[in-house]
Amino acid sequence: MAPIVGKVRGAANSLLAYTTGLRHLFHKPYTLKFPQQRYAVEKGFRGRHLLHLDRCTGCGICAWICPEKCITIVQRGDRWFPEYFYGRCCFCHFCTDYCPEFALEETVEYDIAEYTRDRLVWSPERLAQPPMKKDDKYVFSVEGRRGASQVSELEH
Amino acid sequence: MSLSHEREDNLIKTLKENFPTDIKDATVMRRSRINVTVAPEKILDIALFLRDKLGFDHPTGVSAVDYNRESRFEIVYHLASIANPAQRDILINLKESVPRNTPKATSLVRIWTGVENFERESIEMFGLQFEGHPRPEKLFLNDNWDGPPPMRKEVRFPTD
Amino acid sequence: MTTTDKPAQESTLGSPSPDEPGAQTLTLSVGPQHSGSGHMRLIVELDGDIIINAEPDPGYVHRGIEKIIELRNIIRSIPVIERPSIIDASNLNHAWVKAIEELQGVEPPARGQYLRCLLNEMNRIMSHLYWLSIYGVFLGHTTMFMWPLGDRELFIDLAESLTGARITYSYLVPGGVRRDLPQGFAEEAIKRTEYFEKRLDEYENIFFKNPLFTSRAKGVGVLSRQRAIELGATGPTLRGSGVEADLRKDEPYAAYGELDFKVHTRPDGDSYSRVMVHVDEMRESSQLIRQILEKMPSGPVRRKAPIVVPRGEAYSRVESARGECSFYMIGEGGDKPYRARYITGSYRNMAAISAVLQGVRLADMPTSWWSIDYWPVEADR
Amino acid sequence: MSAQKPAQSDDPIELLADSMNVWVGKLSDIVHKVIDTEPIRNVINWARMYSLWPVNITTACCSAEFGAASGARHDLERFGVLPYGSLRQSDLIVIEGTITKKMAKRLRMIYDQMAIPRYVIAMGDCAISGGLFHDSYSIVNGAHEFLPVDVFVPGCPPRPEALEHGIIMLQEKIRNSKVYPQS
Repeated sequence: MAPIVGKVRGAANSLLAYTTGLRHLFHKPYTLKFPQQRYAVEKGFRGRHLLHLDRCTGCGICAWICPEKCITIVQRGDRWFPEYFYGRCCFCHFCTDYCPEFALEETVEYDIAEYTRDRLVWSPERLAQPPMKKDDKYVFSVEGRRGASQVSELEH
Repeated sequence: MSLSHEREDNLIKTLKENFPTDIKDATVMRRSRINVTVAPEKILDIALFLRDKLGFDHPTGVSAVDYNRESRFEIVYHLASIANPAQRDILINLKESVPRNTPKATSLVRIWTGVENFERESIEMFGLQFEGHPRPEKLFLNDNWDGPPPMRKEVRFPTD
Repeated sequence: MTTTDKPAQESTLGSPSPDEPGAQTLTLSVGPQHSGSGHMRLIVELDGDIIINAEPDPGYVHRGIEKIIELRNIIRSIPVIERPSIIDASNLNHAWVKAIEELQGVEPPARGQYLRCLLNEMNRIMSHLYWLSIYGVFLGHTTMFMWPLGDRELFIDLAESLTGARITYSYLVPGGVRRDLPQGFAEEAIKRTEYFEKRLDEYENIFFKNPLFTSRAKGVGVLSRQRAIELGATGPTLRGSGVEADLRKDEPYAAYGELDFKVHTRPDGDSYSRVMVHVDEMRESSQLIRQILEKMPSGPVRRKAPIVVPRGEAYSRVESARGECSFYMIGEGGDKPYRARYITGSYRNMAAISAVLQGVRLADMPTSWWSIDYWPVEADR
Repeated sequence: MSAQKPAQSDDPIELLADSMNVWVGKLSDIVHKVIDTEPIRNVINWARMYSLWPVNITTACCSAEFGAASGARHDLERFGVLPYGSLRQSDLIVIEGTITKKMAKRLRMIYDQMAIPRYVIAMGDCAISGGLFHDSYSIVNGAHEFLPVDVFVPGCPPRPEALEHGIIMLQEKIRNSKVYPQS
């Protein structure tokens, strides 16, 4: 008797698994199609740095606190600025926290891949450029009756 | 916090009563943390007593510390108890010192099986020798590093 | 090739009588380039397809963290401390700052403690979900890979809005935390945890009751209660063997003393119980997140703490997702510790791998050892 | 017999075979040139671009984000990136994080066993320069020291989107590359 009960229960549980999975065929899409649709990274995300050249005094506290020594202080005319090697930066932004002049800022730019290593060295001038505007921002919503899905930020 | 260290004091008292000469030093570091320094020759007996009589049934780790200025290594067994629910939070640091030029100690694998990997790590990182260890081989540094034991203080690496 | 002066039996491999048990064994090396091993190697000795002995060969990710943190000051060490288990970064970071705070005698403000617990619990869910998805890979169950990873992203979004990074937060610093709660965090978190609990019911239907899973996990890779304690196993592995040990209860730290939660155990000690302990813990953590947000006090989140390790010793223990994570720190008064011993949950559970794998069939090997929740990076440090 | 050089054979069949070898070599050069012309090259590169199967090796902790990128939200299979078990059939190594000296040997072995064309993405700081562990005793400071790296994706770890961006860049590189890199 007992083996039959076990078999029936197993079959019922298999069926349950199938129905649970199949129900999700009718859910809204969850995958972000990346280059076209981007996740709306919020302000405060620790992406690459933005350097305010006018505020920076070149004191070097950022280079001192940096866990990886990815910052070198370079000379421009008679002033000194940090230069970042993004092949080593871990985006902890302790430099931003510890900057006494608030010359550093987090930006939401994260796609900074390069073909060569030396292109990953960001000079102060390059750091001072504001990040590029990216459109088509999407967020995720769990409110729908049919599970979590991605929705455009404008609709949300 | 001015909490009384009653449990900790009782443990130390029991230890000192049973091993009056072998325990060199026993202090309460802070709440539920006890340091016990023992003579290296007697560590097996004390460990057995801790395990069987006081219920410290598992190790949470073994550390080795290189005091190169005092020319000694300190081996610290961190012991905790599961069997005795009243002292689950108590952690005993069982310490012994070995001289730096002949770093030989007794392995406690036969008391706590769990210390095997930790002792192996101390062997490769500090160059210690554990007598009675079933597998005194390298654990992590096999193929990785064949210089002197890297965690010793005199081993320096190009750094900032 | 012809052998002239040797008897014929000796030219064949192994012993001449293959019927004898244990006479013919085969040693296999599984990993590191293997979909069932992760960043480590398992040296497996087989008799037929039964594993007689399995030795883990760690060290593929050994990065010498203990040496590195002796050479950097305590703030600069924080990202290094997190890296062994970036899927569980906050808990490891907590052990580090707890050791420093014990030495400094600094007590973070109440709100800081609650925020720490909040991130810890989110991290526990994320870590368990990641672990579950890899379990799906090892089972060959693609849905089990996709769903937990998809739901993990919901918590990653929350953590990102709180800390500013997806998984490597560097959020806990000595004296408190770096940022306060952002606008609208609580509402979104409550919505998402409620949704997640509904999802866990669905998981139950599709994975944990599924014969595909139960037949491969029940009764496989048994670790008895006595053996688990002896080997020093910790975390879900220990609780899966029926031991009710959880540092959040046994030695309440941060705000855990004021929170109400249960420690989940399963008595059997097989792969199935270890998996179910993880699932129960996720449900409990999800509930805890709502409770923390409800009880969250107001006030500052960070207290000033100097960059200094005072003279003395401290031993901090934290219940991370994979078990007890502890730091044994010796300070000398400088800005770096003299010695900081770093023992993680996976490192302690490493001893359990051989114990679990003995007597298991080779086909059950990945699912058995992964149920220990052994993350090689965390063990190697 | 002289040890330096095999003597010229008088056998006419061997002479014929030698000249045949020359002919075959010339022919393969011509075939290479034909294949490298614009329309055929585009088709081959198109096929290579969208079937980048990475090897199933994880060097360190960036594998968590690689897993997230393969997961439901980001789904690397949209780019034809499907982690695969067999070395011989894969085209891509994504170096996911710190390379220890122990792992570096295995990584080089894996690279040597893969069939041409093969591509390497260095994911994360540790694979680019050693990152947080650059002064450790047991690691290699960057994959470029022993492997030709095509794309560097910085981040510690990079967001899954950043990895996807790196893969798009690699596809762009393949689109503009020759079919036979040596010729």
